[in-house]
Amino acid sequence: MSILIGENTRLMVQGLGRDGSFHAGRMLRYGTRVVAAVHPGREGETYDGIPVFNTCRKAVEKTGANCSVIFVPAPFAADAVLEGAHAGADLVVAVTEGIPVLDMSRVVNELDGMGVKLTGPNCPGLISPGECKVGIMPGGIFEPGPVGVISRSGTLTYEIVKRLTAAGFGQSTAIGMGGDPVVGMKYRDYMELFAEDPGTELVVMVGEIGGTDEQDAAAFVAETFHKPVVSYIVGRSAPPGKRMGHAGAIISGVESTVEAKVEALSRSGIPVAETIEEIVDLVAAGLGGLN
Amino acid sequence: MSILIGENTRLMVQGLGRDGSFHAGRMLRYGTRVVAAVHPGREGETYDGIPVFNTCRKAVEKTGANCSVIFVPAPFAADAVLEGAHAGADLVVAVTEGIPVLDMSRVVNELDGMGVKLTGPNCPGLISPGECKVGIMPGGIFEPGPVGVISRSGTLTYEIVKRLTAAGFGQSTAIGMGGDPVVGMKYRDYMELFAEDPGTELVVMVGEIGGTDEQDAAAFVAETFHKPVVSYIVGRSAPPGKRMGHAGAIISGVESTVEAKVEALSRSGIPVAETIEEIVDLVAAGLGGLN
Amino acid sequence: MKLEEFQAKKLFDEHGIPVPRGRMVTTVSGAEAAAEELGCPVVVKAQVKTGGRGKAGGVKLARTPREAGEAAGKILGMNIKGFVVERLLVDPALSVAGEYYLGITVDRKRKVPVMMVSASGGMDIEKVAAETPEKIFFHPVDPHKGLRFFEAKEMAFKVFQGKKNALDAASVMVKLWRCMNSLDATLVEINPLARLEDGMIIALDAKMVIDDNALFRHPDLESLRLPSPAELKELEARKHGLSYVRLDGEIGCMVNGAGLAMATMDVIKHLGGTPANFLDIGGSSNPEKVVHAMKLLVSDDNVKVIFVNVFGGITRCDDVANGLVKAVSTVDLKLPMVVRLTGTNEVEGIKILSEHGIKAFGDMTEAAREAILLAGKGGAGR
Amino acid sequence: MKLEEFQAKKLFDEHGIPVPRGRMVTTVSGAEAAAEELGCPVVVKAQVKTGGRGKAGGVKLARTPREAGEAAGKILGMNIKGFVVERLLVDPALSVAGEYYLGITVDRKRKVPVMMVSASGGMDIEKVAAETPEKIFFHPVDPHKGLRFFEAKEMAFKVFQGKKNALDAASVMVKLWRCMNSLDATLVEINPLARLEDGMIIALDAKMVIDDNALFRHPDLESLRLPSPAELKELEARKHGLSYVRLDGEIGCMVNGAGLAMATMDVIKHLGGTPANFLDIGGSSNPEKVVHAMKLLVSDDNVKVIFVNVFGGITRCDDVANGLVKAVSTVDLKLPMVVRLTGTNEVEGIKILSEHGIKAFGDMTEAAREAILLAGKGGAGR
Repeated sequence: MSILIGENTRLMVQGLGRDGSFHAGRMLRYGTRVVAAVHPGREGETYDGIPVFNTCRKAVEKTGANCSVIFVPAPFAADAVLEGAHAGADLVVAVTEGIPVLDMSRVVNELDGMGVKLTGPNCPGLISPGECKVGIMPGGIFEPGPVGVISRSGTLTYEIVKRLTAAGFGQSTAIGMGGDPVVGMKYRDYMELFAEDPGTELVVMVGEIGGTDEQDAAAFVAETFHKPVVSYIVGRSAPPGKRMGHAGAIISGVESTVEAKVEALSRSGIPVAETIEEIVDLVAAGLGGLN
Repeated sequence: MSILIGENTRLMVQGLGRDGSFHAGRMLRYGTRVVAAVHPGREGETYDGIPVFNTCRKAVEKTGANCSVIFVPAPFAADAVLEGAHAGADLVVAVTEGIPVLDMSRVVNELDGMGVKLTGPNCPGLISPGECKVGIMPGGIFEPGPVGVISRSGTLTYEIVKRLTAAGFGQSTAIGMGGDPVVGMKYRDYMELFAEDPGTELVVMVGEIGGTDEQDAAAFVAETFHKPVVSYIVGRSAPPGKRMGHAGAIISGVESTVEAKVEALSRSGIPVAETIEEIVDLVAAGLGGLN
Repeated sequence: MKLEEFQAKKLFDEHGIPVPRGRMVTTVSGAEAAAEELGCPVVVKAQVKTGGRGKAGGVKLARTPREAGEAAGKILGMNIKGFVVERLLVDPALSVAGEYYLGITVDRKRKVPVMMVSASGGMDIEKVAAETPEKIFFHPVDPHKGLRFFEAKEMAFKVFQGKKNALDAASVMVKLWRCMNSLDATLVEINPLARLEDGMIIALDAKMVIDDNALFRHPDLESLRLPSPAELKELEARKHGLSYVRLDGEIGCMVNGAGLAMATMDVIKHLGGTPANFLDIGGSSNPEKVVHAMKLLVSDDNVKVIFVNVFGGITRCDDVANGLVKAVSTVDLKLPMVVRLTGTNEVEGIKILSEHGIKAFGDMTEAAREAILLAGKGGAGR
Repeated sequence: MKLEEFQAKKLFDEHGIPVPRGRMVTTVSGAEAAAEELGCPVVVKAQVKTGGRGKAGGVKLARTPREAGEAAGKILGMNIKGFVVERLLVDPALSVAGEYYLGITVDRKRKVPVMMVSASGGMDIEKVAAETPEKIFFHPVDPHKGLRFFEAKEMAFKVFQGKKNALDAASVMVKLWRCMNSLDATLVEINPLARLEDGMIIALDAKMVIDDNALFRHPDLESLRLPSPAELKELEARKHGLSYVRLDGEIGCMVNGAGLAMATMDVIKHLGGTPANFLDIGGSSNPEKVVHAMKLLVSDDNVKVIFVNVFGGITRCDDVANGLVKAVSTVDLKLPMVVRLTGTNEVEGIKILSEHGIKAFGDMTEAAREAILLAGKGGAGR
């Protein structure tokens, strides 16, 4: 079982550049139903057997695509997200890195108003092992299983998932939510979905220094999330950002250090791993506690 | 009985300039519950017994105002409409003339999204005779009665209402919807409300050359409006606009001449008066036919 | 405020829309020099704020500077739908491979700007709209979010062939919207938007109307006003808060409110008279306005009788009466005048008039009959 | 891209926000001349891209041009939180009647820009936020509709007394938002926004951060980049697609992905080592990147061992291996190197390394232990 993506996902790939075309093939071979690609001027062609269209609207009309993944270069990526959403995608996954933050603020708000879900930008995407991959993760390290994974990072997620898989803990769905200041869904949005997913028995939450998403998630878990959650936060030895102005500090109201996050998580009853190795132990304990 | 405004209307007046202050007093004396005035820098004062506030938000908080009328000068009027709506007015009446059309396009769309009703701009407002007046009409010519009046014009409405009143046909609510290219509610919006109002037995629709509002209203009446409607259209001898570009003609798709409107109305079974005098006869016939 | 083609093209250019590098000239020698400078062939185009210029002979191709001068000689001074040609645009003649239509205007019904695009550009787009409406694509523009590139792209791929053409056209669409929005235009139109043989997408014509009500935000645009003599009079009226359009009849009308003004003209015509103008003195009570309005009416030689029709609302009848008394003496009125006065402060107004020997009617139809009767006696008072 | 005060003030000024008419200078004599020209008293202010400048002695009042020169002499060359002062802003000293705080930044949580206003302006606004948060008013800005005047007015009347002050402040708010939006800033801040004794509302300080990702839309702003030596190195890294921040440790890290890079630093520290830097080589497979990254690491004298930690995803291990082989020979690497390589094309990558005598670890913790061990032997290889 899984959330957001699975057997019913009909994916269109926006942007057949170097990365887009490479990963279109990878996703296809992983088993994802990649039904369309969108690249202006190439309508009528096929790529790796996938029909190509000039616009998302045409792609959705002709193929019934309901999900989109964005590989369009940063200056055009915000527009591409809107195009996918307005054409009819229920979920847009923006892999692209480097989109201006005010563009994303506008896009995220517009998608919220439309009821379209967004993962990313600047993210590795999502994978429901054995069922469907929408993004750029190396599929081989994932296995189906009961653990939901939500992370702000890409390669760190792989690091953790590899250990989980090696220890016999497969994943229901693993998500890289993206590392930008403004992203679509966050921990608590995914947790709401994991709460309803019978295939997910435990959630691993991988956080990092900066922002207060982890604190918000901790509060949400304490209030309404009834499955075990295990956490890991990186950035203890990260260099402090040379901060400019006070607005950021005023707005968050709380500290965005690792210590502050760990404290909030602990207060909400979420165990926090000290090391990557310890994550596996906590997962084992969490799942063991269920039986 | 009436629509939109009545005993439950709690009015705030935005803009205590020359016109705003004059008409605040006139509305008050007509019997309207003018509960607040909004004029930056004058909070704490009263005008004609009406408490003045710096902002609509404060006015609504302190007085429970639920309706607003705008006398703010044109360059600031669109912003004033938004202020009234966001502060909590359910109905905003914009008397101000000369608001830029793209501003109004933005405002009307925003108010639609919020579910706030707008009459005007560039309109004389609304009156439910004997109950409430929100606008600038001379109250003396109106009498309570069964006739709803919707017009794109101000003084022409007075001309017609004076004759209706003289002939013994009072009004439920009379509305000047405004003469600008983009206005809030239009004929059919008001007719939907008149349809539900037990106090309204017949509607007089006063139109003029330009646009296709009358045709739209005619179609609506033919389909779903079951009370008698009487119409009058001015502008037969108006100078033809020296039109520039084709976009307007392409967009409307139909002619906006008096003849085209009269034809559409007649096709929908709505009698059209040839002269102002004839309106009274048609109303008499329409109401007579009811008994 | 309507702009002439050369002005609109300059603004389009400033917003990144490709336009030909033409020259505006006002003389035959200027046209010859422009043709010399630009290189022939050129197109010599009358600058008038109305459509139908091509059919009226206001656009001519010239293969030599001398031909450009000849064309200019023919077009300058031409009267096109009431506009006398004073200015010409000399544009290089380009090799056109395809003509498209692109326009954005505010749709009264949808209440938002709507973009229209068609592969059937050129002269007869209204005919296309009437006969084959499926050839025109419409796209409403969210006035807050603006026209986005993906929307333009969707439209462009319906109408333009090939990646480069479609993306270039989409870019023009987005820039045209930005031009409209940033300058508060109520209409921007390119007809034809041409595809040249070298593959370029370019605006061969340009129409633009700026929202008069938004000029306070664009004081620099005010200098673009190039009124024709008729417009000059309307503009002068506008300055005094009056809305005036001259017609050819005999009865000079002064009314408060556009709807009542039209109703007044209609009743005059219905009863067999001819209105000399549309004149709305608007909704304020300033006696000076009445004086200005009277001056405007008597400046028209066709006018044989003055017909004042006021229904007081915001406008107070006593103010109008005072204004009329002042106006009559100021302009030394020799023409007969019929006054209808009712509404707010009616009693006071009528008293003022009668003290100065001016009779007032209560009913507009009766008053109109009297005005027509006096007009029939034709200039007797002159 | 962080701007210095004098740059931000210029951009604020271009957007209609009142700022003092100061001069940027780089020398003592320049400061004296500026004070002479502006008229004394003046304020001499260090231009550094960090807060806490005032407390560090980087802002001085001068009553004469000579004092201005003396102040400049003291401040130039000062090291404020790692920034060496090279530029000064000489501003006229104004008579301040009240100090307010005004800032807009993008709120990660609300996902929109949020404006903050407080009557408690001046140095300690973060203390105000922590201790008396009710003194700060927040207003989220709809990123499509922008900050409207009525919203600014509502905020202004909460904080400013009197019609003129409130409306002037509201106008500054709207202009500050427009400045932020039109230049793609992620932060704009005025602290203090001052009310002068003559009643004027004016920005006495200005902070602004431009979104690096949006600079493609503002090529003209690129010239405002005035990097400090440390920033220059980070900037050079950025040009090659690398994200680099120097620290003071011994183990030079090269990692793909920011999260894994932080985890690598954490594990080093957890095991008793000290990371020399944060270095994210990002997610592409270009071997040249690895070479540049290696050059960056060996340019730091503190580094005693190189630790490469790569988990292939988009990044392919064989590409990284090829890059490492090339890098080792290019920079003639004398330092010990520990490589951990796993993920996409792992087998191919490890084969390439072993052919060149480089051992690769599979587990990052093991690899980190080895790196710390080698660092302990300290520069033995040098």
